[in-house]
Amino acid sequence: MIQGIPITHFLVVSVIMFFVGIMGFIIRQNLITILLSVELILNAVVLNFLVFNRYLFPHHLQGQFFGLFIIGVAAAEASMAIALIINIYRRMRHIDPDKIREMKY
Amino acid sequence: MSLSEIMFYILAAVIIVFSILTVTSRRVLRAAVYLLFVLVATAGMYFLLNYQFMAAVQLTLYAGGIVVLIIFSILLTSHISHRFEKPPLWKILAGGSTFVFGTGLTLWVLLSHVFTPSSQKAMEVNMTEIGNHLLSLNKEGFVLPFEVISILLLATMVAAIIIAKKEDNTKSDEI
Amino acid sequence: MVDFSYTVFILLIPLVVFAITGIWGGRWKPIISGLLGTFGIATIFVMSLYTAYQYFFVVHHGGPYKPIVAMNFLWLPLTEHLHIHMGIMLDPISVMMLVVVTTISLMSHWYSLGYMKGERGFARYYAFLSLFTFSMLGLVVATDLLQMFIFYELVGVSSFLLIGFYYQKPSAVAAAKKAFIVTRFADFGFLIGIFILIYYTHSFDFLQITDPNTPIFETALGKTFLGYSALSWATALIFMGAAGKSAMFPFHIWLPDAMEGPTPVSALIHAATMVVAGVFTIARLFPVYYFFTPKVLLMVGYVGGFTSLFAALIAMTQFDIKRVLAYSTLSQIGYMMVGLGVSHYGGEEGLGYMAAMFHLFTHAMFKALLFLGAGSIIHAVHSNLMQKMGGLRKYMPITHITFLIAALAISGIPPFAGFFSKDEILAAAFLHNRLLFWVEYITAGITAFYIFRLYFKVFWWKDTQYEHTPHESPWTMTVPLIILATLSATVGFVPFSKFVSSDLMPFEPETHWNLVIASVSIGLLGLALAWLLYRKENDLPDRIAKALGKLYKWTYDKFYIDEIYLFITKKIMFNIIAKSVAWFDRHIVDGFMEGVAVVTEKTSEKIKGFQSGHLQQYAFVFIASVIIIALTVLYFIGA
Amino acid sequence: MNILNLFIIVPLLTVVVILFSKSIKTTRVIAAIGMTIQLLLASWLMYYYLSHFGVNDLHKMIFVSDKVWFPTLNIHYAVGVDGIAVAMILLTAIVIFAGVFVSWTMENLHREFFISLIILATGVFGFFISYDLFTMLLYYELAVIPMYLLIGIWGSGPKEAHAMKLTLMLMAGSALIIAGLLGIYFNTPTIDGHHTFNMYEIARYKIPLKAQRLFFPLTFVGFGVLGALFPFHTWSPDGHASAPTAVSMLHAGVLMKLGTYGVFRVAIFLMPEAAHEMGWFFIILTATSVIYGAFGAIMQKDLKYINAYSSVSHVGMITFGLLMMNATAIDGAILQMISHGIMTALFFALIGMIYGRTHTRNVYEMGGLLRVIPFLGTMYVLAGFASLGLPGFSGFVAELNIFAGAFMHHDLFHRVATIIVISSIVVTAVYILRFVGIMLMGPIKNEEHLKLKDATWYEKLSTITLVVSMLGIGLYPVWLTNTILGSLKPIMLKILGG
Amino acid sequence: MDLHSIILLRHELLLTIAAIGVLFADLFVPEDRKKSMITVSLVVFTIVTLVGFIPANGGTLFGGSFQSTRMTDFMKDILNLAVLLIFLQSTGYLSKPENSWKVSEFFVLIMFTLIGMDFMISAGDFVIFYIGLETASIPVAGLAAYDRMKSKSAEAGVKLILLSAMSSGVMLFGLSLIYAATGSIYFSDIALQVKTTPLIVLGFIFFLSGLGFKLSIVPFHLWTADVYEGAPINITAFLSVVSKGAAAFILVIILFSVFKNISQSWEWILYALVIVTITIGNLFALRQDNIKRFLAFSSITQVGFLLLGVMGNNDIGMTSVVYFMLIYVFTNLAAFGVVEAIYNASGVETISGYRGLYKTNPLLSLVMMLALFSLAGIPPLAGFFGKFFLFTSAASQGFYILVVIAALNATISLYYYLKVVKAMFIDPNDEPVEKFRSTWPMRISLFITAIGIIYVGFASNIFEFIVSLAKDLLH
Repeated sequence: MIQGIPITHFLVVSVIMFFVGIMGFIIRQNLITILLSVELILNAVVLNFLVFNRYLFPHHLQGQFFGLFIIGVAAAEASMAIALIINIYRRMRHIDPDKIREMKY
Repeated sequence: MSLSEIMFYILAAVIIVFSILTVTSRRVLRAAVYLLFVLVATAGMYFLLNYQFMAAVQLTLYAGGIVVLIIFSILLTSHISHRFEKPPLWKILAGGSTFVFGTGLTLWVLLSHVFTPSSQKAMEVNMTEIGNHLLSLNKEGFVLPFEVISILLLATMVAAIIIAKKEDNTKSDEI
Repeated sequence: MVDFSYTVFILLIPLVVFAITGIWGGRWKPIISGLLGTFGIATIFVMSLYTAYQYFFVVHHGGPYKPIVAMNFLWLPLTEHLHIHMGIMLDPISVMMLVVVTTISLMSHWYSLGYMKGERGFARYYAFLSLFTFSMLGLVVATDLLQMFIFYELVGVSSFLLIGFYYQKPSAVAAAKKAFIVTRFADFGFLIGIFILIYYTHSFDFLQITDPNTPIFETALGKTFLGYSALSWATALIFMGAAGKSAMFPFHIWLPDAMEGPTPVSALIHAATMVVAGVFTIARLFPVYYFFTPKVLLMVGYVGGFTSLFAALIAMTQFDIKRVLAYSTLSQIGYMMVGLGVSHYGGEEGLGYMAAMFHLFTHAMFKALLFLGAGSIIHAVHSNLMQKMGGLRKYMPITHITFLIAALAISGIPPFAGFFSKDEILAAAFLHNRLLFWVEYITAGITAFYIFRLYFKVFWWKDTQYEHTPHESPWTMTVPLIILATLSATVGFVPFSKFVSSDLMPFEPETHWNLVIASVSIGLLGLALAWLLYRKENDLPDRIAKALGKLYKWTYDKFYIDEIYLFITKKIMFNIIAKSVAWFDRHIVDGFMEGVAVVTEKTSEKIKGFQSGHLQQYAFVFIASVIIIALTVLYFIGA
Repeated sequence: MNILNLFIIVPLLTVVVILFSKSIKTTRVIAAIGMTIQLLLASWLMYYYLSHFGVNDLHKMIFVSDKVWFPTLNIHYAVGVDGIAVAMILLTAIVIFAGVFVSWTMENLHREFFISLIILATGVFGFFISYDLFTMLLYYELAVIPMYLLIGIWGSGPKEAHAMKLTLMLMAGSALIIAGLLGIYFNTPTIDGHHTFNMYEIARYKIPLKAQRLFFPLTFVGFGVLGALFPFHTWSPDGHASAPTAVSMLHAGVLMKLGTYGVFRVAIFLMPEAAHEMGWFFIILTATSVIYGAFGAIMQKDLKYINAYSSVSHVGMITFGLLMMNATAIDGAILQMISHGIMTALFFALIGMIYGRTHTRNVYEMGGLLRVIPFLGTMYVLAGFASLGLPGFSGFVAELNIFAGAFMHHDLFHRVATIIVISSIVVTAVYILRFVGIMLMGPIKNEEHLKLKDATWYEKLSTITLVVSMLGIGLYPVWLTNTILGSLKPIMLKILGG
Repeated sequence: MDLHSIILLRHELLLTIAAIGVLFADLFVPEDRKKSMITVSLVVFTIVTLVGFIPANGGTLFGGSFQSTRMTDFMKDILNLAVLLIFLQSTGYLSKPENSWKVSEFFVLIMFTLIGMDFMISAGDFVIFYIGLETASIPVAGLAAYDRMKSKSAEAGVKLILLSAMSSGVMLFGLSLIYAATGSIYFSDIALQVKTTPLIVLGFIFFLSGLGFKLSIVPFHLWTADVYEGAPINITAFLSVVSKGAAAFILVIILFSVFKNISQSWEWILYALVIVTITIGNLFALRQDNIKRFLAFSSITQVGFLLLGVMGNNDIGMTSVVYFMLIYVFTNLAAFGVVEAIYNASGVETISGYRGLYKTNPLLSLVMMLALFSLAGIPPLAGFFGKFFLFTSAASQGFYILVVIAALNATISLYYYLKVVKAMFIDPNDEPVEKFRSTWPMRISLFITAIGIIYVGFASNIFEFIVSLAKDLLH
């Protein structure tokens, strides 16, 4: 833990980052930027875990490892997503989420 | 105000500002770069928190790996100069309101919760410890997730290949 | 003690005959069915006479005539204590009715052999006649009210079947329906009456409830509703049933229409037997009425009196001979009701009771005779209408003479049967209720007038030119006429009060000579008036009718009672209630159920926008839901 | 093996054999043989019951066998019958027997038709033989669902929509039943704390009144939907009108009785306190059904609609009788179940036969048919008489019991309701005679009808079976009432004992 | 690693060996003979499935991270069985020329996914749970886009991966909050610490939404229909049966053991979710013509029913859920099998295209009817039993009104199931799907599912067996 900085300050940062990610997911006009938003979300979560671990339960490393694995999974997720986005681009020549609505109702 | 405090606030500001820029910039490549900044700043946070290993992972895997991957894909799918249209109003309203309410709700809960910082002795986070934990079969050991995630990565690879592989019998695009 | 259990065959034989002719009748020659039926009835006629002999002269010689339950078996247990039995109870009136029913039935069967010859459905006709006979006999020997009710229904349905015998004639169908439905409506009252009785007394056995000293009515008398005791309501409702069967006002409308049936049927059912079932019912329950609900008994009398006058008035104006007779029947049954209504209990006081039964007895003979005679005429002329008749005495002497005897009998001219019974009713009314006496007295005159109007118009009036010269009916028809004429002329001399009385004790009625003279004279007056007006063709009757104007028209149109009924059934029941129920069911009730389906479909269509296919909207819904759920839950856990 | 299981096994075997049938000729013969065996079994069962229990004997369940099925939930496969069930089984056997013969010339997809029909009957038999609530529910729904196919495939008119309406409304009813049964299951305060679906076990305890107040209406309405309880009856006219003849027969004749039987066995028997307390509301509904159905019938044109509304009225009388909560009225109600079952089956059979000849069901297009098809006409008239409650037919006995029992209720409200219900006999007479008059009597309206042929042997067989059953009860009802009243004794103890 | 651990891990190890074995074997098969991999994979997986049935007692490994109980083994067996059926059904599809080069990958990916699920089911901490979950979902996104030449398939893949990433983000955020409040990621430790505080409840709701996404509980379900419609039928079947089954099971475990202390809260949340899930699923299913989309919404409704069992919060509840899953495997796979067979033969995948099917393909129609009736809960088919026990479970906690609502909704669901039946049996059609013969593996799978649909309901011993497993697990 860092002297002088209460845990809540960290949390404000992570929470804002998290919801900015969510917001980005909703408003972006491009699949890749949506993916970027997802990365923000995951990043915020990782930060959360680390902060909690450090401030509240410094005697073990569970939070840290959880964060570690999240990063690993995020990498897999991102690569899968990119493969799929490129696949979409090949099919449709665009990656605009507003137009990827062949299936609905 | 100590150095670490100053560092923290700078990093926090960077994270918040660039997060917002990431999701508002209308040039996709810039957004990716802003994300990179955020990720790097987060790594800085990890340093502050004394998680050097995590910071390193963050920098290599996230900032180095994922973002680069993303940038490649951006280059594949968009023109650099391309600015996309402004999001329609409903998206802005929807996104904005979720942001406001979500942040409000979560922060309200988090800030009203009394966190009691632990007085227990902090565990040394050095590479040996991490290695031990990663290979330990007992509680607090993470060998199993480690193995499973390898399967996950393998599976992702296979899956990505069948998606992305060019087919011989089909006329492929210029990609 | 004589064993009466053989009487069960009196019921069983017609039932078996019905079943046999009903099922196989169509396969063999029609006449076999006719003969089978006739011989069956002849057998039970003999048995009935034997029973009467045994009952009156052997078992209870000289009275008192205690009821005998000849046979009884459990038919349906209603509750632990209340069981419906099917049985045979013999007492003076039921034995009398056995004789009457079998006699008239035999005559009708016999007569029909000629009258119905060559008709399509001859076997069916005889099957139905047997069914009716069975039902009627079952009714008269009933041991309890519910048995009576059951046979009420059965005679109702036999009547329906027989009225509708010519089922391809729309008017016959309509008449049959009308008869059944009107009596059904009355039976509805009857049934409720019975239920009220059961509810308070837990008994519907005749032996129990007709005991004058019975204590079982106490609770029923204690409870009142609208100022009358529960028992009064029960007996009044039972009278409603009786009025329906006996076609008392306002249930009389079915009877004239019922003349659509074959004439022997009219003679049997709608003149002699079934229509007096109501009278019989009141007589059966007489002690209940007299001792516990005298007001209702008085009402019976007034209804009877009104009906008799009312029907007699209408009878004066009708031209269909069977209709005239039908209204005459109404009128005569009214007499019987008056007799019961004014009667007291015991000996001379109970003269009305005895007279009513006596009139029932004699009326059966002469009215059956009138109908069969009318049938004979119709058979010859092929029409029901007086306008198409006239001068028939030359062509049909036997019919003419027998008809005249019957007419004299109904007019109350001595020494014919009607005189004795009617005179006793008048006497009873005179003793106990002057108003009813005057009503009946006037009616007696009108009766003589309309019956002789009929007689003269048919047999005298003018010499009509017939397309086919009418000729006398075959012997199968005339013999019953002669037998009945003999009976009509003679049965008046039966010392009826020796056998039938309100308290089961024989008595000797006084003769009121002044009343005798008065009643004979009013009868003769009516006869004379008819003679004056209708002996020869003239236009006086028409002029009188014109002079009476509206009054005549109203009477001719039967005071528009039919129209009122039509209004109630067609307009209110069908058009207003049934149509609106049908509409309500289709549009409101079913509409609601359909509406649920439609609303579901519509909602489904309306909310399809949620599934827009839009990735980011999905995300928004996801997050928004999470936030909403979180807010709600946090609110509830009181954070 | 328990003899009652034969009632399930025989139809199932029949179904299996029919699967291998090639032509309509073999199919119908197999079906007829199976259902004849079924009828014989049912008759034997009735005979056995009558010969073992006199009027004053203590009536017990017979052929009881109880196998644990799902031990954890204490669900059993429990079969056993009392007199009431025996009577209902006999009814079912009679109607399905007649139904097979009515469908003698069902050419289209004959195997499927007979299989569905027999499965339907199996469900009904199963429902009547079991006394474990779960098993009952299982059979109940089993009986309901083949209706959809039977109406949808072999029906007439707007059959799909009507089949759908019928199925959905009935299944919605069974949704309520499920909740009700579970409520009963969990709220029975058994001594050992083991919940049970065993009806007789549950009957030994008093379900708390608070629970009864919720679950009585649920089960009552749930079963009531199948019993065409106003205002949930609208499936009945449409469904019956569209269904093929045998299905209408079975449905109106037997299936609707499942509803009323359920009302009796589950709602009233297990929760008598609530039935006493809330009965008034349902009495209003049922009395409305009675009158409303009768008036609804008057203005109909389609023969099947007429009979369907008439069924609403008559079946309303059953539930009405049940709600009166005394032995006489309930006895009457059960008699009415049987009586109406046979009578309405006869009606529908005849309507089907007449329709098969005239190709119309509109009464106003027919007339004077009695002359050309005297046998069918006469049978129709007899059915009509039975319907309007003429003595000698079963309907009278039943209605008399219901009315008498209902009128003996000490509460004035009940008696007034009874009077209203009794008035329906007049309305019934009106519409029955009206339509008999229009259709069978009067002059012949359509020259084509002069060429019609009267009944064939199989038509005669099925109608005569039904008429004879009606008369058998109507002329001498004591054998049946003794059976029912005897079996009612223990039930009444529960209902009245509170 | 001793023998005991190997036995405990047998499902996962076998699957790993099988998957990697197939992957390697594929290297040695020439391009033009890839089809033979179908047989190889089928044989291998059949062995895996059969071996899985070898009974063994439970135990924990890795300091509590991996919990194997007889119940989890059984659940894994169910999943194996389901996957085996899907494999059998997919042979026709995979034999198509355009798929021949990626046959092995199909099997391998599904097996990898299955490994993920097995770990998820056996998870003793949230890390394993999370990684298992992701292993079970990321490759599926690739599989959803398996028909990569079809734009629908591509769309399905991208929608699935992005939304699932976001939902797991939300779930992780929730987990982080729970971690903050309890100081552990181990189930057993958390269970002791959980109480009704805003932090935990908020974390729980975030967590639940993530799991709800996998289970497609309304309102987290929106991806379901689109992905089901776009993905190849086998993958749709896999998603709707296997993924969902695993998720439902772990939901039960987590709710019953980890969050037992705040059951007051989650019961009411589930109460609302059940109602909206069933209702919305129904309302959308009503209007569908595409059979896959139709089955998607139907499966949403089925999940709603499944949650009723979860609300029981006792061993009956758990039993009813597992039992229902077992039945659901047979029922839904029967339906998907028929859809697949028809699609492969004629390309028809709309309900209106099924008109008159009974005339040409009676057996398939009958299997479909059995499946639909079982889904609708019509006795004597297994679905009736499954649904009834779910209702029983909810009623055992006194949620009678909920049972009424659910049962009434079951009626609505019957409406649209009957619509399909109507199309097949009643509606006339001039050009019905032509008569065809399906492949032998498909027939075998349909036969097995049909037997399952008919038999499992009556088989009280199966139910009782699950009860004993649930008792083992929960007490």
